[in-house]
Amino acid sequence: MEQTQDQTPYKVHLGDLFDGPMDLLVHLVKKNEVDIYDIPIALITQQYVEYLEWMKSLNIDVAGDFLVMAATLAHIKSRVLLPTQEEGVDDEDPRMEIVRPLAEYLQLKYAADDLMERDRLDWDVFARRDFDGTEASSEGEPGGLIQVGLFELIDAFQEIIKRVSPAYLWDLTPDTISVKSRISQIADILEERGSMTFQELFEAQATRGDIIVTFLAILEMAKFQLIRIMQHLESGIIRIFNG
Amino acid sequence: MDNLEAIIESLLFASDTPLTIDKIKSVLETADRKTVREALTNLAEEYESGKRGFFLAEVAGGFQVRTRPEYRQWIRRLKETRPARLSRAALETLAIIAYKQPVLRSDVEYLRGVDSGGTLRTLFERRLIRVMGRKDLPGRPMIYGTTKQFLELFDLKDLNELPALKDLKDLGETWPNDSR
Amino acid sequence: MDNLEAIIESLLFASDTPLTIDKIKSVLETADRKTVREALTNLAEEYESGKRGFFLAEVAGGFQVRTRPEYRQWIRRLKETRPARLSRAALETLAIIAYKQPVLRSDVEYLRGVDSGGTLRTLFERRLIRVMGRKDLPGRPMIYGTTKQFLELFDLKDLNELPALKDLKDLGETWPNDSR
Repeated sequence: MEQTQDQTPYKVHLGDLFDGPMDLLVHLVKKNEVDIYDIPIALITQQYVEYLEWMKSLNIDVAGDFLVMAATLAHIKSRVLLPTQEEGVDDEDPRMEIVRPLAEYLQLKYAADDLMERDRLDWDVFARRDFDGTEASSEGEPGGLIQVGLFELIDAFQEIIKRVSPAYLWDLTPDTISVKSRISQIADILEERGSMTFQELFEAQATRGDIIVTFLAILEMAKFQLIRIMQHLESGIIRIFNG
Repeated sequence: MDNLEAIIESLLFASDTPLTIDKIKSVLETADRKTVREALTNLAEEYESGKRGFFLAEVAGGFQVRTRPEYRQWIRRLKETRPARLSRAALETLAIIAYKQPVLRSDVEYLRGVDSGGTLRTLFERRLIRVMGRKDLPGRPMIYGTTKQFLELFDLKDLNELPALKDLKDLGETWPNDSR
Repeated sequence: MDNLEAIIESLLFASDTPLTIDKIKSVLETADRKTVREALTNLAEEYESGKRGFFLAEVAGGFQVRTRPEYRQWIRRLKETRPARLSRAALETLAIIAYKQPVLRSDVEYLRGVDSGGTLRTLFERRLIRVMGRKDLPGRPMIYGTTKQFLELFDLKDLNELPALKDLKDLGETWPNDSR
């Protein structure tokens, strides 16, 4: 970043100053010392818009999220100021549209504070790192090993994909993964029981999608000769066996 | 200190993750859950009354020996390298997932009002959140929840131990902390 | 146990390597070598007389808390049941099998560009993969897939939970060959 600073003018994003429009709104409510359940909507809207204008004049990039909120505020303001046409039935304070999410957002900000106040591992309290210093550790383990997490698995896979030609890229839609999952489940059952009927296979298949997935799984397994499909001559019952 | 306690102490000491009672039981073979629990209670009391440098924390469904929080400054000096801090955005996103789980990315973004892909990725990489499943909606979006590491990080026995959400009306003039 | 001893104990406990007296002295700033040495002697005696699960070893010019040798069998048992640790090669192979299953060894090797017999065996021994069948080709090559243990290791309910590549893209991961 430092090297490129000469060529490109330094640009601040409003998102760097405030996490988002909600965050800016909290800031304004706090600054004005008003009750969030009784927000002076005209004042807050005005300040909010002024804030965005001021930022723009400083060449600070204002993301779309902030503009959407400005529009929402303006809309609420107009509903508060203009007397409603149809009197009666469900005359909720239009400000609730923003108060409710704002209250929930605030509540979670407090929750985040509560978390930070706990004795955090590796910050306030420390645990033993590894097995060094135990008598048994002399046996050791082969070098170059890493602890494995799901994301490491995915990263490893992505590394591979980067190395192979685009022609070999396959589309991994969730559907193909469901089929793979179903294959694995069926393999589990067959491993345990040796065989099962076609009927059993489709039992408890809640949706049409599930049935299709199961069917595709069976086709795939048959293609790979993981299963044998047999039909009883007299009863007509189809049964699949562990290949 | 009796022999069983000493053995359990050595196990706690040798482990880099919290040990469950069942785990200890399975390693020791002979002991039952009650005996293990009693030994753990005794150890915890001993560490407490002896004012030792460490204490027995009950976290993420297991037990782990940890250094006392009041000595944090010395250990930080020893370790020098500071652990990666969670940004305010990451922390708030994590709080949303912790309290609202199982939760979709769109729910998180609705609450925060901003795109949260990058933050989720960070939390993922630090193994504080995980995929709990997929929602039966177009695009089969992932459902997020917190991990054991989350419980370990924040010294929580389980999710029930999360502090209750505050009633905003009771808070009066106090405001949440902000880095700004 | 006085406060200085407790602090030194917490330092010994949190350190990955043996601590020299000078190191401890420098962290504590105020203490002199003699005071530190006395505290260490007291700790060593306490661990000995208290028959704790650990003792204070003087190694490599420094001090380190270690588990007692007589408990080695228990610690070994604990270690044996530890979650699997995988090499980069094993991880890559496992990733290919997870996403491409059912898959042949030749496909794995085509993608990785190297012989994968060794890593397949390792994964097999760890029960992370299994043979799902044999393909009707010369030599009847084995077809591989992942196991229940694989799901457990990665904390997945089923293979549906394996993040699809598009999910990663959504989280802001750059994707090769992405023309858009």
